[in-house]
Amino acid sequence: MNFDFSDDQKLLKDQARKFLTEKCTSKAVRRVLEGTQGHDAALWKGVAEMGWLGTAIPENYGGLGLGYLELCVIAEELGRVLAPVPFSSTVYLFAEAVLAAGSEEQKQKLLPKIAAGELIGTFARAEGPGAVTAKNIRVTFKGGKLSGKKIAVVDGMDSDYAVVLARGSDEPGERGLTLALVDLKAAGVSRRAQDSIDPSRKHAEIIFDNAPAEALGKIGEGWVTANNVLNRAAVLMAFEQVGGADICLAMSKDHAMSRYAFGRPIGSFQAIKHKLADMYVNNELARSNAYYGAWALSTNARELPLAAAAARVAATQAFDYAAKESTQTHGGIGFTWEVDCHLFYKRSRELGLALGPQRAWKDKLVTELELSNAA
Amino acid sequence: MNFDFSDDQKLLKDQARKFLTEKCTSKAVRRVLEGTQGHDAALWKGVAEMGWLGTAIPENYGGLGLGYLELCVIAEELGRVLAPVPFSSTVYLFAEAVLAAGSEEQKQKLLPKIAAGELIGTFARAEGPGAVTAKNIRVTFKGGKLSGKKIAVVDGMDSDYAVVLARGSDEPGERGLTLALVDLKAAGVSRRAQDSIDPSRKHAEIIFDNAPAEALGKIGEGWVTANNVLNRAAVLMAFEQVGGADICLAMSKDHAMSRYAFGRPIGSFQAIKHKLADMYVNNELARSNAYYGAWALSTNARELPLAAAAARVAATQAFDYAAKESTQTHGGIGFTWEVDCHLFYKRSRELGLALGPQRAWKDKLVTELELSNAA
Amino acid sequence: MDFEDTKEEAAFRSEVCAWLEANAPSEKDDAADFMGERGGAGWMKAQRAWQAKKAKAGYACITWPKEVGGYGGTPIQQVIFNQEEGKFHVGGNSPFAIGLGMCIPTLMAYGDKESIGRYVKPALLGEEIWCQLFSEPAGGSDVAGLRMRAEKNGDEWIVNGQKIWTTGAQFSDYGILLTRTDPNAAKHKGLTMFYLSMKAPGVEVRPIKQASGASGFNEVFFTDVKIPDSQRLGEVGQGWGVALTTLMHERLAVGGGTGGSLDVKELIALARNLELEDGPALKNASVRERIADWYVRSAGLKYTTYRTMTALSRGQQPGPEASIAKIVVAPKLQDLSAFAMELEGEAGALKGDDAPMHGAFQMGWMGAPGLRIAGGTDEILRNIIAERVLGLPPDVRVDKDIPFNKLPSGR
Amino acid sequence: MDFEDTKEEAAFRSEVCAWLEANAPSEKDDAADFMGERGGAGWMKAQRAWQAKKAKAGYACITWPKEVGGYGGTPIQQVIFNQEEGKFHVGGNSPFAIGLGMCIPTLMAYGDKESIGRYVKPALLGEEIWCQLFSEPAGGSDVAGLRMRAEKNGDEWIVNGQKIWTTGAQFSDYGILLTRTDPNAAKHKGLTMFYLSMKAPGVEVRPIKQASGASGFNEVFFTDVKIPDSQRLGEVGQGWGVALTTLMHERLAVGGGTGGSLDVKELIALARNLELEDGPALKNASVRERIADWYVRSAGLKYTTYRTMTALSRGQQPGPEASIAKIVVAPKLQDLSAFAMELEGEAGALKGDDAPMHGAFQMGWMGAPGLRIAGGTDEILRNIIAERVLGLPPDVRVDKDIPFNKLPSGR
Repeated sequence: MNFDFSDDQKLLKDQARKFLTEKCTSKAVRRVLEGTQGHDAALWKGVAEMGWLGTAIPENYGGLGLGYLELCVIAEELGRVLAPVPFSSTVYLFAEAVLAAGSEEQKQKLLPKIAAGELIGTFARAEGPGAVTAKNIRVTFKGGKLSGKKIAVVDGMDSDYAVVLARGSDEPGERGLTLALVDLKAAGVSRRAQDSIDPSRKHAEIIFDNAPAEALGKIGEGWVTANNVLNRAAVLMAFEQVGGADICLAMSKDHAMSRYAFGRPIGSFQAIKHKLADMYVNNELARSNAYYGAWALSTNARELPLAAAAARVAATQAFDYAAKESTQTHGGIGFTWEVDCHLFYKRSRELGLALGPQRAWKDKLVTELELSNAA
Repeated sequence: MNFDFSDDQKLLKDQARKFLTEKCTSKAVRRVLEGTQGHDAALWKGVAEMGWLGTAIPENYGGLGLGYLELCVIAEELGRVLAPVPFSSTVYLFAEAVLAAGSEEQKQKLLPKIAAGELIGTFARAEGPGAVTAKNIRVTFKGGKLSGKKIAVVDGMDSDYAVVLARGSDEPGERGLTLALVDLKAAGVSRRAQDSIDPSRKHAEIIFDNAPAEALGKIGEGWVTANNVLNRAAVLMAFEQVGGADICLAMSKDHAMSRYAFGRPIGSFQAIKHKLADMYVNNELARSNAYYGAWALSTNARELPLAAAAARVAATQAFDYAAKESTQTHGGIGFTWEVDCHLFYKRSRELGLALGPQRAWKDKLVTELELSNAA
Repeated sequence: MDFEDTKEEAAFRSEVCAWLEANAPSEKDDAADFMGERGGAGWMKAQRAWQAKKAKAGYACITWPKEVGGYGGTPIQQVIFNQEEGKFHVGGNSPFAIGLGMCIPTLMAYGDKESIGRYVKPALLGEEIWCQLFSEPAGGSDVAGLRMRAEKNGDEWIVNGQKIWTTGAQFSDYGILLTRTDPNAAKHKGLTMFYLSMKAPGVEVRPIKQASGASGFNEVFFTDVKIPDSQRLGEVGQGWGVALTTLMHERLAVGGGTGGSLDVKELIALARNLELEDGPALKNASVRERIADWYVRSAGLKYTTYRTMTALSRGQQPGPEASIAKIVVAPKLQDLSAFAMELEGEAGALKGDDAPMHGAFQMGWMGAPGLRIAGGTDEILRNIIAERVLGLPPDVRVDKDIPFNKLPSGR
Repeated sequence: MDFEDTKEEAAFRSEVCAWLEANAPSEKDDAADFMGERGGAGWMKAQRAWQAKKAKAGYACITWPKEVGGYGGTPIQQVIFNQEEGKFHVGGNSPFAIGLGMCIPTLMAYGDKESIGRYVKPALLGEEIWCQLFSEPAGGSDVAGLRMRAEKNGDEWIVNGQKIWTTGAQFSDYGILLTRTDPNAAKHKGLTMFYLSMKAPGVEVRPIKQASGASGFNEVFFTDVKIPDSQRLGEVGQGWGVALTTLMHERLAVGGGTGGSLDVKELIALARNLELEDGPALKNASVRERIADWYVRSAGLKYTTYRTMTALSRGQQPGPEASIAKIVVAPKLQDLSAFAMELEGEAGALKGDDAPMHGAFQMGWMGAPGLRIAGGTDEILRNIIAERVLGLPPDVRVDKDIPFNKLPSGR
C-alpha cells in the first residue's frame, strides 16, 4: 500500500509553503480583494519563476513534465493562502483543455507560453443562471466565428485566451457542441467585469460578436472534452479547497485556545470542541477523497469521473462547513472586515460554484455508481 | 388572537392525562409489545367509557359531537403514553372515512358502534414497498366483490371492518379508484400478522378473494376521499407525535439531571445541553404547526392540505430526532430492553411511516405552496 | 381557536387604524425618506417627525404609564399597533428602539427623579437618541468579562477603555455604560452602571466595517472621560444587576424574527425561473424537499408567535417558546441562501444585479454569519434555552469568587 | 502513489495465501460452523480449532515477538494477514480478540513471570478465553467513576459489586478486573487492577437484552469473590494507569469500520427496485443527493484507511485520522437506514422477510443506537478528537483531587 505522496512530492510541498508564506500574505489577498487588479502580478511572476505553471506540461512543450501528483501538492498550498492569481483558470482548465484536445500546432503555440507565465487562459461555460446543460448552450461557433454571451468567467478580464464551449453544428444536444479557442484581445470580443461574492477572484461577462476563433479538438466532441477537463480540474481544485479548509480549522483552533470567556479558553467548551472535531472529520474525509482523485488523475484511471466527483463533493462540503463555522467560532470579530475569516468564507463559496455546484457533481457521481455498480 | 386551546379543552386534557397516567403505564405498552395481543383490551374499554371514541362523532350518530380540537388534545395525551389501542386506525382513519363518504345508512350502522367501542376499524392503502400512487393500486372492487392484497395494515388483525382503497372501474389513474367498505370477518378475507418495527402497534397483511364489500362514497372518488381522510388523520397523528416527542425530551432532561459523570450531572455538559435545546426547538415548532393544523381541521379551512402536510412533516421530524437523541442521551442503558427509550424510538419511526413517509407529505406541501403561492 | 381580536382588541385596532390613516406620512411626502440610507439626514428627519407624532398621541410606548407619556396599555396593544404601523411606509428599524426599549426603562428603574424628569420625554419624542454600551473586545458572549475602567475621583468618575458592537452610537446623544469600578472584586461584583453624553470629551465613535462591507455597528473609545457620580445608575458594584434588567429587554428585542425577510417564498420565486440538469428547478425532488424543510420551520415560528400573542392577549406571561426565533432564523438564512446560490450555478458567484433577484441570496448569505452571532450566538442561545427554559444545571463556573484581575484571560 | 504491496509485503502476502489455501477450513468441513450462532458449541469448536492452527503457524498474533508465540512481524503484516484471512469462510468476530488484543498484552506488561508463563500460551492457542471487566452502571463514559469495591483481607482481596457491557463474559474463562481499593483517594488514584477466573465462586454472568431484542453484552455480578493478591496487575492504587494501556488497545479495536456492512451499495440496490411518486427511486433527485452524500463519507473512510495502512507500510505511526471511523459510520448507519425505510413507505414499518431485503435496513436502524454508544459515544469521541488530536484544552474537571467518596454522584 503506497497511498500517499512521495518524499520528493512532500519536499516540493514544503518549498511551495515556504515561498507562499512569504510572498502571499493575507495582505496580498486583500490588495486584490479590495482593488481593481484582477490578480497579484508580482506573485504570478514568482509562481511562473518557480516553474509551477508548467508542472504537468510535458518538457517538449516547455513544461517540467513532473506530473499531476506534483500539481496536486502545489494546488493545496495555493488553496491554503487563497493565492489571488489565475492559476486554476490557466493551469487546471485552459492548459488541460489544450492538452486534451489541442492540435500539435496549438500545443506548440500555447503551452510554452503558459509554462513561461506569458499567457493567462480561462474556460467559459455558463451563459446564465441555472444548470449548464448541452441544450442551454447558445453561443455559436460557425465558420471560424464565435457569437454569443458567456457569464461569470473566472479571471475573464485578465485572460489572453479562452476556451469556449459553443454550439459548433446543427446537431442536437451534446453532439452539436464544440470547444472553440479564442484570442480575447481580438476584434469582436467585449468584456465587462462582474461583481463577485469573492472579489479576490474576479469574474467577467464576455460577449462575442463574430469573434475570430478556431476549433479546439473535433467538432461535436466539445461536451465530452469539457467534462473530461472539468473532472481533471475538480481534483486539482479539491486540493485547493482542502488546503483552505485546513487553514479554517487551524485559525479556529488558535482562536479557541487564546480567546477566554467565563474564565476559560473557549476551546474548553464542548460546543466549540465538537464543532472543531466535526471540521476535522470533514477535512480528513475530504483529503482522503482528494488523494483518491489524485491517484485517478495521475494514472488516467477509468475511475476518474467517480473519483473526481467524490473529491469535488467532499472538498466543497468540508470547505463550506469549515469556513462558516470558523467565522462562528471567532464570534463578533469573525464577521469584521479586518479579521481574515471572511476571506475564506467568500472563497469557499466561490470555489464551490466555479466548476459547477455540488448538485451537478452529486448527480454525476451517482450516474457513475449506477454504471460501475461499485460503492 | 386566540390561537390556543380553550380552558374547557385544557380541562379535558388534564382529565385524559390523569386517566392515562393510571391506566396506561409503560408496563401496559410492554405487555402488547412483547405479547401476541393486538391491543390492550382493558384500556380500550376504558377509552370507550371515557367517551373519547365519539369525541368528534355527531350526537345523532351516538358520539359526543365535541369536535376536533377536543380530539386533538386527547390525541396528544395518547401519544405521550404510546397507548397500545387501535385509536388512530378506528377514529382518525376509519371513522373519518365513514363521516366523509359514507351513506346515511352506513353512518347509522357504523358510527354508533365506534362511539360505543364495539367496532374496531382500519384503513388499507399500501400493497407493497415504495410509494402509494393511484397507478399502483391493484386491489379490485367489482360487482360488490373485493380481490387482491393489502400490506402493513395497522391494527389489521384486530379490526372488524376496513376501508380499502381499490380499483373500482376501468377508468385510468385516480378516477378509477373507489373506497370499499369490507367486513373483515366475512368469507373471502384472510389475514396474516406481519412483524413490525414497533410491535406495540401490530400490522397485518390482508388478502381478499372475492370478499363481499360495499362502496363507501361514489365510484371514482376513492383517491380524493382517501387523501382528504389522510390530511385529517395527519393533523391528529401529529398531536400524538408531538406528545411522544415531549416525553422523550422530559425523559432526557430527567436523566441528564440525575446522571453524574466526571463529578457533574451530564446535563451540565454543552453536548447534552445543546442536544436538548435542539429537541426543545423542534418540539415547539412541531407543536405550533400542529396547532395550525388543528385550527384548519376544526374549521374545515381550505388551508387544511397545507396545514396538515406541515403538521405531519414537523411532527415526524421532531419525534424522530427526540426519540433517537433521547436514547443517545441515556447512554448504554438507553439501548437496553428494560429502559423505555426504545419504546419511543420504535413508535417514532412507525408513526412516521404509518400515514406515508415524510417525502410524500413534503411533495404535497410544496404542491400546495405552488397553488396557494403562499409561504 | 381562531385568529380574531377580542372585542377590546378590535376596538383598539380600529382606533389605531383611524389614527394612522390620518397621521401616517403617505408615499407622497417624507415617507420616501424612510427608504433612504439609515442615519442619513432625510431618514433621521423623517424618523424624528414620525416618532414625535406617535409620542404626542401616546402611541410611542404603549405599555408605559400615561404619566410618563405612555398609553397605559397592554403588551398585546403594542403588538397590534406594530402590526398596523407596519402596513404604512414608516420604515421601521427605528433609531429610538434601543433607547426606549432598553436604556430609558433602565433609567426609569434606577435613575433619580431629576434624570427621569430630564431625559424620558425628549427620548420619547425622538429628540434625543440613546445607545447601549456594554460589549467589549474582551467581553462578547461573556458580557460581565468587560474591562472598561471607571475610577472615582472626587464626585466624578474617570473612564478609560473601549466598547464595541454599539448600534447607533454614531447618531446617539446619550448612552448607558457598564464599567468596572473594582478589579479586585469578583467578576460580577465589581461593575457599576452609568449614563453619559456621547458628546462628552474623550468619547470617540468609529464605525466597524463588516465582512459584508456594510457598517451597522461601532467601536467607541473612552479616554479620560469624566462622568459625574450623579449619573450613576444603581449602587457602586451593583452594575451587573442593573445590566440584567437591560439585557432582559434586549433578548425580547432581538428575539423577533430578524432576517426572516429572505425565506421560502423567495426561494420558490427563484426556483420557478431556473432550469436544472433534469428540468425545472421547482420540479426537482431535492429542491422540493428543502423548500418543505424550511417552510415547516418558518411556519412553525410564525404560529409560535401567534401562540405568544395569544398568551399576551389572555393577559398571561408568554412562555419560553418566544426565545427560539433567532436560533431558527439565522442558520436557516445561511443554509437557504447557500442552497439558492447552488441552484443559480456559476451565476451564484455573482453579486448585485449580475446575480438573479438582484443578488438577494448573496446578500442574505453575507449577512447570515453576523446574524448567527449578534445579540447572542447560536451557542449562547442554546445555553439559555437549556438552562433558563429546560432548567438544566449551569456549566461549571471557574470565574466566580475570584478577584477579576486574577482571572485567566489568555493575555 | 499506488495501492501495491512493497516487495517484502508481496512476499509475505503470498506466504500467507499459500498457508491459508493449505490450512483454512473449506466450506465443506467445519467452515459452516463459523456461520452458526455466536457462542454456540459448533461455532466455538470451529473458532478454537482455527485459532490453534493459526497460533501453531505463528499467525495468531503477528506483531508479538516469536518468543511468546508471535510472528515477530509488523502491523502492516497483521493487516495483510487479516485481508487474506477475510477471503475465507473463517468467521471473524473472533471470541479471542478481546483477550489477545487487550487482556493478554496488559498481563504481559504487568503480570509476573509465572502468570505470563501460565496464561499467554493457552490464550494464544484459543484454549482459554478472556474478557475485560471495566464498565459499571455508575461508570460508562466516565470509566474511572467505577465503584466495585475490593478490600484487602490477608493476602487476598474480597470483591463486591457489578460490572456491565462485558462482551463474551458468558464464554470467558478469565477476565481482567478494575476495582476500587481506596474510596478515600481521588477518583483515579484509588483503583487497582486484577485478573481472575470467571469460574470463581461469587461470579455471576447475566446477558443484557438490548432494544433490538439481541443480547451481545452481559452484566457480571460479584459477591464476596476472593482474588489472591498474586493476581494483582500493577501496584495497588495504580489501576488507572494499567487500564489506560488496555483502553488504548480498545480504541484501535473498536475504531475499525464497525457496522459498515449496510451502506450505499445496499441503498442503491433498494432504490433500483422501488417506485416513488415521481417514478423510479434511483432517478429521484433527493435520493441521488443522499446517495452521493453518504458515498463520499464511506469512500472518504475507505481511503483514510488506505492512508493509515500506507503509514504502517512505511513503518510510521498512523496519524490521528484513524480515530474517525466510528463517529462517521454509526450516525450514517442510523440516518441511511431511516431514509431507506422512508423509501419503502408503509412497508418500511415491517420487519424481517415482510420488509424489502429481508429487513436489512430495519435491522441496521435498530442496531445503530447501540453502535453510537458502545466503545465511546459520539460525544466522547468528539472530545477525544478535540483534545488528543487537535490539542484543545480539557473540559473543567471537578472530580480531581477530591476523595472519591466525597464526589457528587446524584445518589
